[in-house]
Amino acid sequence: MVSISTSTINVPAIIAAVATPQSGAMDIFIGTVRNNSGARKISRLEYSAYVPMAEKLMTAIELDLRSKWSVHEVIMVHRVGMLEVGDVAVVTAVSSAHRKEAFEACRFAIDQIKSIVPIWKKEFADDGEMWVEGEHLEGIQEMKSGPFSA
Amino acid sequence: MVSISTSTINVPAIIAAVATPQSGAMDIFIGTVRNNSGARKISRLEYSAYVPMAEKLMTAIELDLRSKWSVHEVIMVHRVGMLEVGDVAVVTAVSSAHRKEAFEACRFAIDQIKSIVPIWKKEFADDGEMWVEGEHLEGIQEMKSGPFSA
Amino acid sequence: MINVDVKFFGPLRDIVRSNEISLEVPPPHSGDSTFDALVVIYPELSKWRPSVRLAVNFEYVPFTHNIRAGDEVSLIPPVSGG
Amino acid sequence: MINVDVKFFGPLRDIVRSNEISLEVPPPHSGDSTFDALVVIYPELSKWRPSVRLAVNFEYVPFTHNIRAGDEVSLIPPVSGG
Repeated sequence: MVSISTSTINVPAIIAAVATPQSGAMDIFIGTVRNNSGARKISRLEYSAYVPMAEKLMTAIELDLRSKWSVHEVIMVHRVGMLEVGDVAVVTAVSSAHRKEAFEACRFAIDQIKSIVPIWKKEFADDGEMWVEGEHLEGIQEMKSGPFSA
Repeated sequence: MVSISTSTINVPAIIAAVATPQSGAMDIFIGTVRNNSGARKISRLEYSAYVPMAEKLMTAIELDLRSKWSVHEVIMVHRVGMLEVGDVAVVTAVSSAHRKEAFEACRFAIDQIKSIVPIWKKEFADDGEMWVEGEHLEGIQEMKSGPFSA
Repeated sequence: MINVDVKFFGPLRDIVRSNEISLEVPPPHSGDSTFDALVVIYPELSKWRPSVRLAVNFEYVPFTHNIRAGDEVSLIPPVSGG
Repeated sequence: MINVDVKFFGPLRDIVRSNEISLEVPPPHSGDSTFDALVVIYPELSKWRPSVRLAVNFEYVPFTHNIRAGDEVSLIPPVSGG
Protein backbone atom coordinates (compact mmCIF):
# COMPACT_ATOMS: atom_id res chain seq x y z
CA MET A 1 0.00 0.00 0.00
CA VAL A 2 1.45 3.36 -1.03
CA SER A 3 0.13 6.88 -0.73
CA ILE A 4 0.81 10.59 -0.72
CA SER A 5 -0.98 12.08 2.26
CA THR A 6 -2.07 15.65 2.93
CA SER A 7 -2.75 14.93 6.62
CA THR A 8 -0.80 13.64 9.62
CA ILE A 9 0.67 10.17 9.12
CA ASN A 10 -0.72 7.72 11.67
CA VAL A 11 2.32 5.59 12.55
CA PRO A 12 0.59 3.14 14.95
CA ALA A 13 -2.05 2.44 12.29
CA ILE A 14 0.70 1.68 9.76
CA ILE A 15 2.40 -0.70 12.18
CA ALA A 16 -0.90 -2.47 12.85
CA ALA A 17 -1.49 -2.74 9.10
CA VAL A 18 1.87 -4.35 8.26
CA ALA A 19 1.64 -6.93 11.06
CA THR A 20 0.55 -10.40 9.96
CA PRO A 21 0.38 -13.71 11.91
CA GLN A 22 3.14 -15.08 9.63
CA SER A 23 5.52 -12.21 10.41
CA GLY A 24 8.29 -12.43 12.97
CA ALA A 25 9.87 -9.14 11.96
CA MET A 26 8.82 -5.61 11.07
CA ASP A 27 11.09 -2.73 10.24
CA ILE A 28 9.67 0.78 10.25
CA PHE A 29 11.55 3.80 9.01
CA ILE A 30 10.23 7.22 10.03
CA GLY A 31 11.56 10.38 8.43
CA THR A 32 10.90 13.50 10.51
CA VAL A 33 11.50 17.22 10.11
CA ARG A 34 14.65 18.15 12.00
CA ASN A 35 15.42 21.57 13.39
CA ASN A 36 18.61 22.09 11.42
CA SER A 37 20.20 21.60 8.03
CA GLY A 38 23.89 21.77 8.68
CA ALA A 39 24.48 25.19 10.20
CA ARG A 40 21.03 26.54 9.24
CA LYS A 41 18.23 26.58 11.79
CA ILE A 42 15.04 25.18 10.23
CA SER A 43 11.61 26.30 11.35
CA ARG A 44 9.49 24.27 8.93
CA LEU A 45 9.51 22.38 5.63
CA GLU A 46 7.07 22.42 2.76
CA TYR A 47 6.75 19.23 0.73
CA SER A 48 5.09 19.18 -2.67
CA ALA A 49 4.62 16.24 -5.02
CA TYR A 50 3.59 15.39 -8.52
CA VAL A 51 0.98 13.17 -6.94
CA PRO A 52 -0.16 10.75 -9.67
CA MET A 53 3.41 10.09 -10.81
CA ALA A 54 4.66 9.82 -7.21
CA GLU A 55 2.04 7.18 -6.37
CA LYS A 56 2.75 5.35 -9.61
CA LEU A 57 6.50 5.23 -8.85
CA MET A 58 5.90 4.18 -5.23
CA THR A 59 3.77 1.30 -6.50
CA ALA A 60 6.60 0.37 -8.90
CA ILE A 61 9.07 0.50 -5.98
CA GLU A 62 6.85 -1.89 -4.00
CA LEU A 63 6.74 -4.32 -6.95
CA ASP A 64 10.50 -4.09 -7.41
CA LEU A 65 11.03 -4.63 -3.68
CA ARG A 66 8.77 -7.71 -3.71
CA SER A 67 10.75 -9.14 -6.61
CA LYS A 68 13.97 -8.78 -4.59
CA TRP A 69 12.86 -9.88 -1.10
CA SER A 70 10.28 -12.25 0.32
CA VAL A 71 8.15 -9.96 2.45
CA HIS A 72 4.61 -9.94 3.78
CA GLU A 73 3.23 -6.38 3.89
CA VAL A 74 4.71 -3.14 2.59
CA ILE A 75 3.48 0.37 3.38
CA MET A 76 4.97 3.61 2.08
CA VAL A 77 3.38 6.93 2.90
CA HIS A 78 4.79 10.38 2.17
CA ARG A 79 3.19 13.51 3.47
CA VAL A 80 2.89 16.78 1.55
CA GLY A 81 2.12 20.31 2.75
CA MET A 82 3.67 22.50 5.43
CA LEU A 83 5.35 20.53 8.23
CA GLU A 84 6.79 21.68 11.53
CA VAL A 85 9.91 20.40 13.30
CA GLY A 86 9.24 16.88 14.61
CA ASP A 87 6.42 16.14 12.16
CA VAL A 88 6.54 12.82 10.33
CA ALA A 89 7.26 13.36 6.62
CA VAL A 90 7.60 9.77 5.44
CA VAL A 91 7.14 6.22 6.71
CA THR A 92 8.26 2.98 5.09
CA ALA A 93 7.26 -0.22 6.85
CA VAL A 94 7.88 -3.84 5.89
CA SER A 95 6.96 -7.12 7.58
CA SER A 96 8.58 -10.48 6.87
CA ALA A 97 9.23 -13.85 8.47
CA HIS A 98 12.79 -12.93 9.52
CA ARG A 99 14.54 -9.64 10.18
CA LYS A 100 17.04 -9.59 7.30
CA GLU A 101 14.35 -9.14 4.64
CA ALA A 102 12.45 -6.51 6.65
CA PHE A 103 15.56 -4.40 7.22
CA GLU A 104 16.88 -4.62 3.66
CA ALA A 105 13.53 -4.03 1.99
CA CYS A 106 12.64 -1.13 4.31
CA ARG A 107 15.98 0.52 3.54
CA PHE A 108 15.48 -0.07 -0.18
CA ALA A 109 12.03 1.55 -0.04
CA ILE A 110 13.20 4.80 1.53
CA ASP A 111 16.36 4.91 -0.62
CA GLN A 112 14.26 4.59 -3.76
CA ILE A 113 11.71 7.15 -2.59
CA LYS A 114 14.50 9.65 -2.01
CA SER A 115 16.07 8.87 -5.38
CA ILE A 116 13.24 8.79 -7.87
CA VAL A 117 9.84 9.77 -6.48
CA PRO A 118 8.83 13.28 -7.63
CA ILE A 119 8.57 15.02 -4.26
CA TRP A 120 10.26 18.32 -3.40
CA LYS A 121 11.18 19.91 -0.12
CA LYS A 122 11.51 23.61 0.59
CA GLU A 123 13.27 24.63 3.79
CA PHE A 124 12.14 27.66 5.76
CA ALA A 125 15.18 28.69 7.79
CA ASP A 126 16.31 31.66 9.84
CA ASP A 127 18.10 33.01 6.77
CA GLY A 128 15.27 32.58 4.27
CA GLU A 129 13.66 29.82 2.22
CA MET A 130 15.36 27.41 -0.14
CA TRP A 131 14.62 24.35 -2.28
CA VAL A 132 16.58 21.33 -1.12
CA GLU A 133 18.93 19.58 -3.53
CA GLY A 134 18.13 15.89 -3.25
CA GLU A 135 20.02 12.70 -3.92
CA HIS A 136 19.30 12.88 -7.64
CA LEU A 137 22.58 11.62 -9.06
CA GLU A 138 22.25 8.28 -7.29
CA GLY A 139 18.64 8.25 -8.45
CA ILE A 140 19.46 8.86 -12.07
CA GLN A 141 21.97 6.03 -12.06
CA GLU A 142 19.44 3.68 -10.48
CA MET A 143 16.97 4.75 -13.12
CA LYS A 144 19.13 3.80 -16.07
CA SER A 145 19.04 0.15 -15.15
CA GLY A 146 15.83 0.20 -13.13
CA PRO A 147 12.27 -0.74 -13.98
CA PHE A 148 11.14 2.89 -14.14
CA SER A 149 12.91 4.16 -17.20
CA ALA A 150 11.43 4.07 -20.67
CA MET B 1 17.35 3.13 27.59
CA VAL B 2 17.16 -0.64 27.87
CA SER B 3 14.82 -2.94 29.74
CA ILE B 4 13.37 -6.38 30.18
CA SER B 5 9.61 -6.02 30.47
CA THR B 6 7.03 -8.36 31.97
CA SER B 7 4.14 -6.45 30.39
CA THR B 8 3.02 -5.44 26.91
CA ILE B 9 5.55 -3.31 25.02
CA ASN B 10 4.10 0.10 24.15
CA VAL B 11 5.48 0.75 20.67
CA PRO B 12 4.03 4.25 20.16
CA ALA B 13 5.52 5.34 23.50
CA ILE B 14 8.93 4.05 22.39
CA ILE B 15 8.69 5.94 19.09
CA ALA B 16 7.74 9.14 20.94
CA ALA B 17 10.67 8.63 23.30
CA VAL B 18 13.33 8.21 20.58
CA ALA B 19 12.15 11.26 18.62
CA THR B 20 14.23 14.42 19.12
CA PRO B 21 14.12 17.81 17.36
CA GLN B 22 17.60 17.11 15.94
CA SER B 23 16.54 13.79 14.39
CA GLY B 24 15.60 13.41 10.75
CA ALA B 25 15.48 9.60 10.89
CA MET B 26 14.21 6.86 13.16
CA ASP B 27 14.41 3.16 12.53
CA ILE B 28 12.27 0.84 14.61
CA PHE B 29 12.58 -2.92 14.56
CA ILE B 30 9.71 -4.94 16.03
CA GLY B 31 10.04 -8.66 16.64
CA THR B 32 6.69 -10.43 16.93
CA VAL B 33 5.53 -13.97 17.66
CA ARG B 34 4.76 -15.68 14.39
CA ASN B 35 2.36 -18.54 13.93
CA ASN B 36 4.90 -20.98 12.53
CA SER B 37 8.43 -22.21 12.90
CA GLY B 38 9.20 -23.85 9.59
CA ALA B 39 6.62 -26.61 9.27
CA ARG B 40 5.50 -26.44 12.90
CA LYS B 41 2.38 -24.52 13.85
CA ILE B 42 3.09 -22.30 16.86
CA SER B 43 0.40 -21.36 19.36
CA ARG B 44 2.50 -19.33 21.81
CA LEU B 45 6.04 -18.62 22.99
CA GLU B 46 7.44 -18.32 26.48
CA TYR B 47 10.43 -16.03 26.93
CA SER B 48 12.58 -16.14 30.04
CA ALA B 49 15.65 -14.07 30.85
CA TYR B 50 18.50 -13.83 33.30
CA VAL B 51 17.27 -10.32 33.98
CA PRO B 52 20.17 -8.49 35.67
CA MET B 53 22.71 -9.87 33.21
CA ALA B 54 20.39 -9.24 30.25
CA GLU B 55 19.94 -5.59 31.21
CA LYS B 56 23.67 -5.22 31.84
CA LEU B 57 24.49 -6.62 28.39
CA MET B 58 21.82 -4.51 26.69
CA THR B 59 23.39 -1.43 28.29
CA ALA B 60 26.79 -2.57 27.01
CA ILE B 61 25.29 -3.02 23.53
CA GLU B 62 23.97 0.54 23.65
CA LEU B 63 27.42 1.87 24.62
CA ASP B 64 29.07 -0.17 21.89
CA LEU B 65 26.50 1.06 19.34
CA ARG B 66 27.09 4.68 20.37
CA SER B 67 30.83 4.22 19.90
CA LYS B 68 30.24 2.98 16.33
CA TRP B 69 27.49 5.36 15.12
CA SER B 70 26.49 8.93 15.82
CA VAL B 71 22.92 8.53 17.03
CA HIS B 72 20.52 10.51 19.21
CA GLU B 73 18.30 8.14 21.22
CA VAL B 74 18.41 4.36 21.58
CA ILE B 75 15.71 2.17 23.12
CA MET B 76 15.85 -1.62 23.46
CA VAL B 77 13.06 -3.49 25.21
CA HIS B 78 12.59 -7.23 25.38
CA ARG B 79 9.50 -8.80 26.85
CA VAL B 80 9.46 -11.97 28.99
CA GLY B 81 6.60 -14.29 29.93
CA MET B 82 4.01 -16.11 27.86
CA LEU B 83 3.26 -14.47 24.51
CA GLU B 84 0.59 -15.19 21.93
CA VAL B 85 0.91 -15.06 18.13
CA GLY B 86 1.20 -11.42 17.04
CA ASP B 87 2.49 -10.18 20.41
CA VAL B 88 5.52 -7.90 20.36
CA ALA B 89 8.55 -9.70 21.87
CA VAL B 90 11.28 -7.14 21.25
CA VAL B 91 11.70 -3.58 20.00
CA THR B 92 14.91 -1.77 19.06
CA ALA B 93 14.58 1.88 18.09
CA VAL B 94 17.24 4.40 17.11
CA SER B 95 17.03 8.06 16.09
CA SER B 96 19.75 9.97 14.24
CA ALA B 97 20.25 12.97 11.96
CA HIS B 98 20.30 10.84 8.80
CA ARG B 99 18.91 7.43 7.90
CA LYS B 100 22.14 5.47 7.40
CA GLU B 101 23.07 5.60 11.09
CA ALA B 102 19.54 4.79 12.29
CA PHE B 103 19.28 1.72 10.04
CA GLU B 104 22.73 0.35 10.78
CA ALA B 105 22.56 0.93 14.52
CA CYS B 106 19.04 -0.51 14.81
CA ARG B 107 20.15 -3.64 12.97
CA PHE B 108 23.24 -3.91 15.15
CA ALA B 109 21.10 -3.66 18.30
CA ILE B 110 18.78 -6.53 17.39
CA ASP B 111 21.63 -8.66 16.01
CA GLN B 112 23.55 -8.26 19.26
CA ILE B 113 20.48 -8.96 21.40
CA LYS B 114 19.91 -12.19 19.51
CA SER B 115 23.57 -13.17 19.80
CA ILE B 116 24.57 -12.46 23.37
CA VAL B 117 21.74 -11.37 25.66
CA PRO B 118 20.68 -14.20 28.02
CA ILE B 119 17.07 -14.64 26.94
CA TRP B 120 15.49 -17.97 26.01
CA LYS B 121 12.47 -18.84 23.97
CA LYS B 122 10.30 -21.93 24.35
CA GLU B 123 7.90 -22.76 21.54
CA PHE B 124 4.51 -24.26 22.22
CA ALA B 125 3.51 -25.98 18.99
CA ASP B 126 0.92 -28.45 17.78
CA ASP B 127 3.46 -31.26 18.31
CA GLY B 128 4.61 -30.25 21.80
CA GLU B 129 6.94 -27.75 23.42
CA MET B 130 10.57 -27.12 22.63
CA TRP B 131 13.43 -24.77 23.52
CA VAL B 132 14.60 -22.81 20.51
CA GLU B 133 18.21 -23.04 19.39
CA GLY B 134 19.36 -19.48 18.89
CA GLU B 135 22.07 -17.82 16.84
CA HIS B 136 24.72 -18.65 19.40
CA LEU B 137 27.62 -19.47 17.10
CA GLU B 138 27.60 -16.04 15.55
CA GLY B 139 27.24 -14.66 19.06
CA ILE B 140 30.18 -16.55 20.48
CA GLN B 141 32.38 -15.29 17.70
CA GLU B 142 31.25 -11.72 18.26
CA MET B 143 31.96 -12.20 21.94
CA LYS B 144 35.56 -13.18 21.50
CA SER B 145 36.50 -9.80 20.11
CA GLY B 146 33.66 -7.83 21.66
CA PRO B 147 33.47 -5.65 24.74
CA PHE B 148 31.50 -8.23 26.70
CA SER B 149 34.02 -10.96 27.21
CA ALA B 150 36.31 -11.15 30.19
CA MET C 1 1.14 22.61 -34.93
CA ILE C 2 0.32 20.64 -31.82
CA ASN C 3 -0.57 21.89 -28.38
CA VAL C 4 1.61 20.64 -25.52
CA ASP C 5 0.95 21.46 -21.87
CA VAL C 6 4.11 21.25 -19.75
CA LYS C 7 3.89 20.87 -15.95
CA PHE C 8 6.48 22.40 -13.63
CA PHE C 9 7.40 21.50 -10.06
CA GLY C 10 9.54 22.66 -7.17
CA PRO C 11 12.24 25.18 -8.09
CA LEU C 12 11.20 25.20 -11.78
CA ARG C 13 7.77 26.50 -10.78
CA ASP C 14 9.46 29.49 -9.15
CA ILE C 15 11.24 30.26 -12.44
CA VAL C 16 8.26 30.05 -14.77
CA ARG C 17 5.86 31.35 -12.09
CA SER C 18 3.26 28.82 -13.12
CA ASN C 19 2.26 25.19 -12.56
CA GLU C 20 1.64 24.57 -16.26
CA ILE C 21 2.48 26.26 -19.55
CA SER C 22 0.81 25.71 -22.90
CA LEU C 23 3.05 25.62 -25.99
CA GLU C 24 2.15 25.59 -29.68
CA VAL C 25 4.89 23.72 -31.49
CA PRO C 26 5.37 22.12 -34.91
CA PRO C 27 5.74 18.32 -35.06
CA PRO C 28 7.88 16.22 -34.80
CA HIS C 29 8.17 17.21 -31.18
CA SER C 30 10.54 15.79 -28.54
CA GLY C 31 11.56 16.54 -24.96
CA ASP C 32 14.59 18.34 -26.33
CA SER C 33 12.60 20.62 -28.62
CA THR C 34 10.13 21.32 -25.77
CA PHE C 35 12.96 22.33 -23.51
CA ASP C 36 14.53 24.49 -26.23
CA ALA C 37 11.21 26.28 -26.81
CA LEU C 38 10.87 26.92 -23.08
CA VAL C 39 14.41 28.26 -22.75
CA VAL C 40 13.59 30.94 -25.37
CA ILE C 41 10.83 32.21 -23.07
CA TYR C 42 12.61 31.48 -19.74
CA PRO C 43 16.41 31.70 -20.25
CA GLU C 44 16.94 30.89 -16.55
CA LEU C 45 15.73 27.33 -17.26
CA SER C 46 18.86 26.51 -19.27
CA LYS C 47 21.04 25.89 -16.21
CA TRP C 48 18.61 23.16 -15.11
CA ARG C 49 19.04 21.13 -18.30
CA PRO C 50 21.75 18.78 -16.89
CA SER C 51 19.79 17.88 -13.76
CA VAL C 52 16.16 17.95 -14.87
CA ARG C 53 14.37 14.78 -15.99
CA LEU C 54 11.52 14.48 -18.47
CA ALA C 55 8.34 12.59 -17.61
CA VAL C 56 5.67 11.74 -20.16
CA ASN C 57 2.43 10.21 -18.95
CA PHE C 58 3.89 9.71 -15.44
CA GLU C 59 7.00 7.86 -16.58
CA TYR C 60 10.59 9.04 -16.85
CA VAL C 61 11.66 9.03 -20.50
CA PRO C 62 14.75 10.27 -22.33
CA PHE C 63 14.66 13.80 -23.77
CA THR C 64 14.71 12.25 -27.24
CA HIS C 65 11.23 10.81 -26.56
CA ASN C 66 8.64 11.79 -29.17
CA ILE C 67 5.76 13.80 -27.69
CA ARG C 68 2.27 13.52 -29.10
CA ALA C 69 -0.82 15.68 -28.65
CA GLY C 70 -2.57 14.79 -25.40
CA ASP C 71 0.56 13.53 -23.62
CA GLU C 72 1.04 14.68 -20.02
CA VAL C 73 4.50 16.27 -20.16
CA SER C 74 6.40 17.26 -17.00
CA LEU C 75 9.81 18.62 -16.16
CA ILE C 76 11.12 16.95 -13.00
CA PRO C 77 13.87 18.82 -11.14
CA PRO C 78 16.05 16.81 -8.73
CA VAL C 79 13.72 15.21 -6.18
CA SER C 80 14.19 15.76 -2.45
CA GLY C 81 11.50 13.77 -0.68
CA GLY C 82 12.02 11.90 2.55
CA MET D 1 35.71 -25.89 51.01
CA ILE D 2 33.76 -23.01 49.46
CA ASN D 3 30.09 -22.76 48.75
CA VAL D 4 29.13 -21.93 45.12
CA ASP D 5 25.56 -21.35 43.99
CA VAL D 6 25.10 -22.05 40.28
CA LYS D 7 22.13 -20.59 38.39
CA PHE D 8 20.50 -22.44 35.49
CA PHE D 9 18.38 -21.13 32.64
CA GLY D 10 16.31 -22.31 29.70
CA PRO D 11 16.89 -25.93 28.70
CA LEU D 12 19.48 -26.48 31.46
CA ARG D 13 16.83 -25.72 34.04
CA ASP D 14 14.76 -28.60 32.66
CA ILE D 15 17.72 -30.97 33.12
CA VAL D 16 18.61 -30.07 36.71
CA ARG D 17 14.96 -29.33 37.59
CA SER D 18 15.99 -26.28 39.56
CA ASN D 19 16.82 -22.59 39.09
CA GLU D 20 19.85 -22.78 41.35
CA ILE D 21 22.07 -25.49 42.84
CA SER D 22 24.40 -25.14 45.79
CA LEU D 23 27.77 -26.93 45.57
CA GLU D 24 30.46 -27.46 48.23
CA VAL D 25 33.81 -27.63 46.45
CA PRO D 26 37.47 -27.41 47.41
CA PRO D 27 39.46 -24.39 46.14
CA PRO D 28 40.99 -23.54 43.69
CA HIS D 29 37.73 -23.54 41.86
CA SER D 30 37.11 -22.72 38.18
CA GLY D 31 34.25 -22.85 35.71
CA ASP D 32 35.66 -26.12 34.44
CA SER D 33 35.72 -27.75 37.87
CA THR D 34 32.20 -26.46 38.57
CA PHE D 35 30.93 -28.00 35.37
CA ASP D 36 32.74 -31.28 36.10
CA ALA D 37 31.18 -31.44 39.58
CA LEU D 38 27.73 -30.83 38.09
CA VAL D 39 28.14 -33.50 35.41
CA VAL D 40 28.75 -36.07 38.15
CA ILE D 41 25.28 -35.29 39.52
CA TYR D 42 23.58 -34.61 36.16
CA PRO D 43 25.29 -36.66 33.41
CA GLU D 44 22.88 -35.22 30.84
CA LEU D 45 24.62 -31.83 31.20
CA SER D 46 27.78 -33.12 29.51
CA LYS D 47 26.39 -32.79 25.99
CA TRP D 48 25.84 -29.05 26.63
CA ARG D 49 29.50 -28.36 27.42
CA PRO D 50 30.43 -27.24 23.85
CA SER D 51 27.59 -24.73 23.56
CA VAL D 52 27.13 -23.45 27.10
CA ARG D 53 28.81 -20.24 28.28
CA LEU D 54 29.90 -19.34 31.80
CA ALA D 55 28.89 -16.07 33.42
CA VAL D 56 30.37 -14.83 36.68
CA ASN D 57 28.88 -11.72 38.26
CA PHE D 58 26.80 -11.02 35.12
CA GLU D 59 29.73 -11.16 32.69
CA TYR D 60 30.73 -13.85 30.25
CA VAL D 61 34.09 -15.33 31.29
CA PRO D 62 36.16 -18.27 30.05
CA PHE D 63 35.68 -21.62 31.83
CA THR D 64 39.20 -21.26 33.18
CA HIS D 65 38.01 -18.26 35.25
CA ASN D 66 38.72 -18.61 38.97
CA ILE D 67 35.56 -18.62 41.07
CA ARG D 68 35.54 -17.16 44.59
CA ALA D 69 33.05 -17.43 47.45
CA GLY D 70 30.17 -15.01 46.90
CA ASP D 71 30.47 -14.91 43.09
CA GLU D 72 27.21 -15.15 41.15
CA VAL D 73 27.86 -18.11 38.86
CA SER D 74 25.56 -18.96 35.93
CA LEU D 75 25.52 -21.45 33.10
CA ILE D 76 24.20 -19.79 29.94
CA PRO D 77 22.88 -22.13 27.25
CA PRO D 78 22.63 -20.76 23.67
CA VAL D 79 20.46 -17.67 23.80
CA SER D 80 17.35 -17.33 21.64
CA GLY D 81 15.85 -13.93 22.35
CA GLY D 82 14.25 -11.71 19.74
